Amino acid sequence: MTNGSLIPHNLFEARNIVKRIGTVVIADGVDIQVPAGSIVGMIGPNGAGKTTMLGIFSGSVKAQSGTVVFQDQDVTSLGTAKRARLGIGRTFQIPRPFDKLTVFEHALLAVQQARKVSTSESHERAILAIERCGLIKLVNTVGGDLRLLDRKRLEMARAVALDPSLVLLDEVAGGLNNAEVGQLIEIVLSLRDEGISFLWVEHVIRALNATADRIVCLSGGRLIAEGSPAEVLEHPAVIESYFGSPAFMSTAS
Amino acid sequence: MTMLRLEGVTANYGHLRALEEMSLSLDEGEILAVLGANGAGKSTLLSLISGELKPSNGKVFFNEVDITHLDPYRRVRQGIALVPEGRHLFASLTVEENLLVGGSTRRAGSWSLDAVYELFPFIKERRRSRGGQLSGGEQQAVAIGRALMSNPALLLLDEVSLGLAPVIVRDLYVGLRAVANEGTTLLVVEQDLTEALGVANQVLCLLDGRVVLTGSPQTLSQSQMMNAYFGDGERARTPGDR
Amino acid sequence: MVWTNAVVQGLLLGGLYALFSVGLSLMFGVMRFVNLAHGDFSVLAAYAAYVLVEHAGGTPLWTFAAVIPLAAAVGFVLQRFILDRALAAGDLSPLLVTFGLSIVIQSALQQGFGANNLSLFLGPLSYQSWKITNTLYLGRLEVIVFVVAVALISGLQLFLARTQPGRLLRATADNPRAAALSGVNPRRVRALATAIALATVAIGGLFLAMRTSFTPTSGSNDLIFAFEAVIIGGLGSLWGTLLGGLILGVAQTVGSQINPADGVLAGHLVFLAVLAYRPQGILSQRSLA
Amino acid sequence: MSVLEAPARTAATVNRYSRISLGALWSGVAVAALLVVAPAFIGESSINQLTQFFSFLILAIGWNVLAGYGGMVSIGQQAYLGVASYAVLYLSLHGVLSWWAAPIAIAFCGVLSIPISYLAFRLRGSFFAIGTWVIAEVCLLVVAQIESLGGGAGASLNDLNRFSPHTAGDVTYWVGLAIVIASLVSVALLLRSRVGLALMSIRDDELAAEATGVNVTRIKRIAYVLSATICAGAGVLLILSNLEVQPNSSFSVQYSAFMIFMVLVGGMGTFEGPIIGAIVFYALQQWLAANGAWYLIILGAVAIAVTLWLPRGVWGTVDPHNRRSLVPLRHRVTVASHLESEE
Repeated sequence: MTNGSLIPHNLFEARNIVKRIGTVVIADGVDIQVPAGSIVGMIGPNGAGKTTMLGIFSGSVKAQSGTVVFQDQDVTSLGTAKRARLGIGRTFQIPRPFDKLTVFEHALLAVQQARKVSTSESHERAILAIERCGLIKLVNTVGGDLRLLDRKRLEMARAVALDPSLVLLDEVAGGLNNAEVGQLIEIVLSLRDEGISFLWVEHVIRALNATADRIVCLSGGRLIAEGSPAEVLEHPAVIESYFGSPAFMSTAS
Repeated sequence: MTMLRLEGVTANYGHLRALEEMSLSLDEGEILAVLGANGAGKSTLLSLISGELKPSNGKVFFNEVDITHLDPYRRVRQGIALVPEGRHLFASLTVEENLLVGGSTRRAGSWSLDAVYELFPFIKERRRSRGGQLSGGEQQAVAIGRALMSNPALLLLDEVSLGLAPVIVRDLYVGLRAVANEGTTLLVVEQDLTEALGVANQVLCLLDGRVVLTGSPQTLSQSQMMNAYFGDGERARTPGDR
Repeated sequence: MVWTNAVVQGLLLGGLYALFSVGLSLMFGVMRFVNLAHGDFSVLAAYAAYVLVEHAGGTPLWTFAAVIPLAAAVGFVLQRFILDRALAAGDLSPLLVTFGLSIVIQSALQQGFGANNLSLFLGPLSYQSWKITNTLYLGRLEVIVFVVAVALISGLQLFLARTQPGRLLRATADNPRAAALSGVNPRRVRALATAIALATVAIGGLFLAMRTSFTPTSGSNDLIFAFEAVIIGGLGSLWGTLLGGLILGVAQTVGSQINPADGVLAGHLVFLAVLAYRPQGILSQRSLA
Repeated sequence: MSVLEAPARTAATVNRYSRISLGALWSGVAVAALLVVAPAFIGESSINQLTQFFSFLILAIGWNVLAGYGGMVSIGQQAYLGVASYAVLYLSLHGVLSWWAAPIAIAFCGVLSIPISYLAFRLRGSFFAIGTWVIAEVCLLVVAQIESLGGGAGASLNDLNRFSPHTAGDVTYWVGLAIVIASLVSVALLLRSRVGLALMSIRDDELAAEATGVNVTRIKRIAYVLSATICAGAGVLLILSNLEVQPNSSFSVQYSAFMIFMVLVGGMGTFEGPIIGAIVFYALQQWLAANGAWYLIILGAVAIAVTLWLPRGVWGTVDPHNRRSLVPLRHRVTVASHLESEE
């Protein structure tokens, strides 16, 4: 994805989001844009509220103020299910499969919620989503029987089967080994090439390094850095938010 | 003398393997800082020591007694106290009541209401306020005080600095140094390396559920720790080479 | 004037209902489920008192001394051996187990005592009254029951607010994980909550048996009234529960004044109205006490 | 072009019928056919017993839809049972033959359950359970005040007296059989449909279902209405076979006890569970009925024991992952093997 000379069209925009939980400030006027066809990574130290932000974007968490715009439509007041049907898929940090439904049924459920199509077309779409996420061999396995990597793939397949324009990924690479993260990166890139945009919260930096067009860093309720992966990861404010004051950087080396 | 010892401990969260074949030993009076990215297994390690999570394999010893299957509240009575991430105060109880609940184990020792108020004077004025009405820094101080009220021999701290202003973090660590000076053994999980390394005399880095680096803060270099944090050399790679 | 009388009688009745409710809301606060056999334990206590008086004689008043500790002990054992297990078995399990328990208790009482109406008769105290005006009489027993019930609720409130076991209960209700990490034995706290719940509902059961009567199945109504008082008053506050009990009591007596058959129905309707317009209850607070 | 419109690399066919479910389906049809002609072969008392059994079976099916699939434990479904009984009585008093009144009464309960659901859905978990009970109590107290329907004393259903007891028993039996079949078929069709898949996803994980686009409240309401409608079927059958109603027994919370027992024992959230549970319950009842309250004591104790030690019930233990379903609810995908190897 290149930010050519044209102003990129924003598929998704969150404007001036304010969110406090008790005395903890999660967001204090945060703006985030996801241009169509791009992968935006979100990082931030533990407890910065990244998962809560994804909740605000997907509709499961209410912000105190701010606007969420998707495909030029104000979706701020819509709930999770409605936003999912409009085309915002999401995955959960800790996978939440339906224990007694097969992989195919997971995808089929999503296809059926997203739009009304004939039975045979819905079956085809479900198979496609499963195939894209590399789960076709396990198509008849129930969610409760899957291993971690396959659960993560299932999260992706369920989101992809909604035929979304945007997928919110919550730490899908967490807990996977290097080779598995590599497989996941391939899946995400190929889905991006087919037109799905991503907003990806991740701690496994190398996954974002290999995929993201842009990274934002959330800390203390604000975006303290924004730019290409290299820019953001070298940004002093980012390093400080992860490792404490820069004093450490100089003294310890 | 070894106070805490983990022998080949493996732990899973659901289907997620959080810690693999981990061994660790901690001597009395030591201050250990555990570093690592989210998901590296730091909180899992604390849950294993506090007893909230039971290992699928391996053993946990405290003062050479096998406590692998002991419930958390019994471990508190043995002298292991955890200050959990996110503070977890009793929201409807006052500051003083929170502390009194912490003192319910009646373990012998020098900590009392007055001693805690002396350690963190700023919470004394708020002793009649309910836990839910405190600022983040005050909550963290109360959470530490509540754990101290059980007179722990080993104090576990999970992300003390999380979401707090640097000046407050400094105050809290001043208090923690005083606690350490009393002879309490500390295990600190922290991402604010400055404070953690300032207080620690041992460092342990976790990556993907394994120990990748140990040593003392003086002997370890910044790049060693950065690599241990993000994974070997990955961070140096520039983007765009997909 | 009949209306004043109805309201006053309703308030007297409501104090008793509140006594039924406190245990229900205490157990809910600590364990997040509603004990569906709650009312049946009040009836069980009444039968226990009845048997004691039959065998040992004397006024039923002395049976409080025997029944209250017995009920607390039953609560302790019940929690340890059945409810703790149910809590570990899944979200719906405590509900299903206590419903099963309710059936067992009701049927066992039916088997043992038949379906007859019984009552704990206190002699003259049962019918003597104080005359306030020409149309307003206050039954002595009713007043005593009310005063004792309100005193007990206040005492329980004090216990929760001021004593260490009370604090541990509230701490566990607030945040069970943090309580365990502070060295609080969760099993003991749960057993204490259930012991208190059964002791208070047993007192309520004895009072109700002295004021009116009881049958093996009257526990169902006791449970529903207790539940309604909790919801009307708002969860988590003993004072709210007392207010809820008073409102329910007044609704029932005023309803009966309109049509003798409509008392209970009026209470239900007030409950449903609260549910429709203010589902969080009238005084709602997030914590216990 | 969206991802899901790209050509598939994998050839796959979806089959909904397994050998087990096809076998079960045909056996079911055969059993139904046998039951239809049964009155020609077996005696009146057996027929009446089967009718009795049907009413319990219907209750179990109805409660399972709500609690097993929707995750909502109600102890107030007797509201629909009682209202349906009384609706039949009311219609028969107004000149509608009771058998014809049955479908009207059932439909009426289905419609009634919609506004009630808006009230009941304000409560969750334990509170929902007791809240529905209070609603049932309100129905009881209101019905008991309607003098034209017999008030608190109840009334008899007289319009079937003009038929011989034998004929009346047989027709009622067929009505009951029709309700059983209709209930099973409607539940099976529901579960096979989009709504059913959504319902099963809610049963497994409500939050994830919502994130997958499922309108959770709407789907739960559908389950609630279907459950009410089915329970109404049992109410209709009870008045047709007993030929009398009385508020305290028609609206008795004991029916909730029966429903819970049957579904728990058979296996909550399975299609087969309620059928097994109803058979066990009926057998227990026949065996212990002579012992008065003992049978209820045992019932309660078994319910407690099953909850604690056999939480999946009989069928859930036999088939924990719902793989051997006797009804064709599942989707089996067959992937062409030469293409699969590319993956």
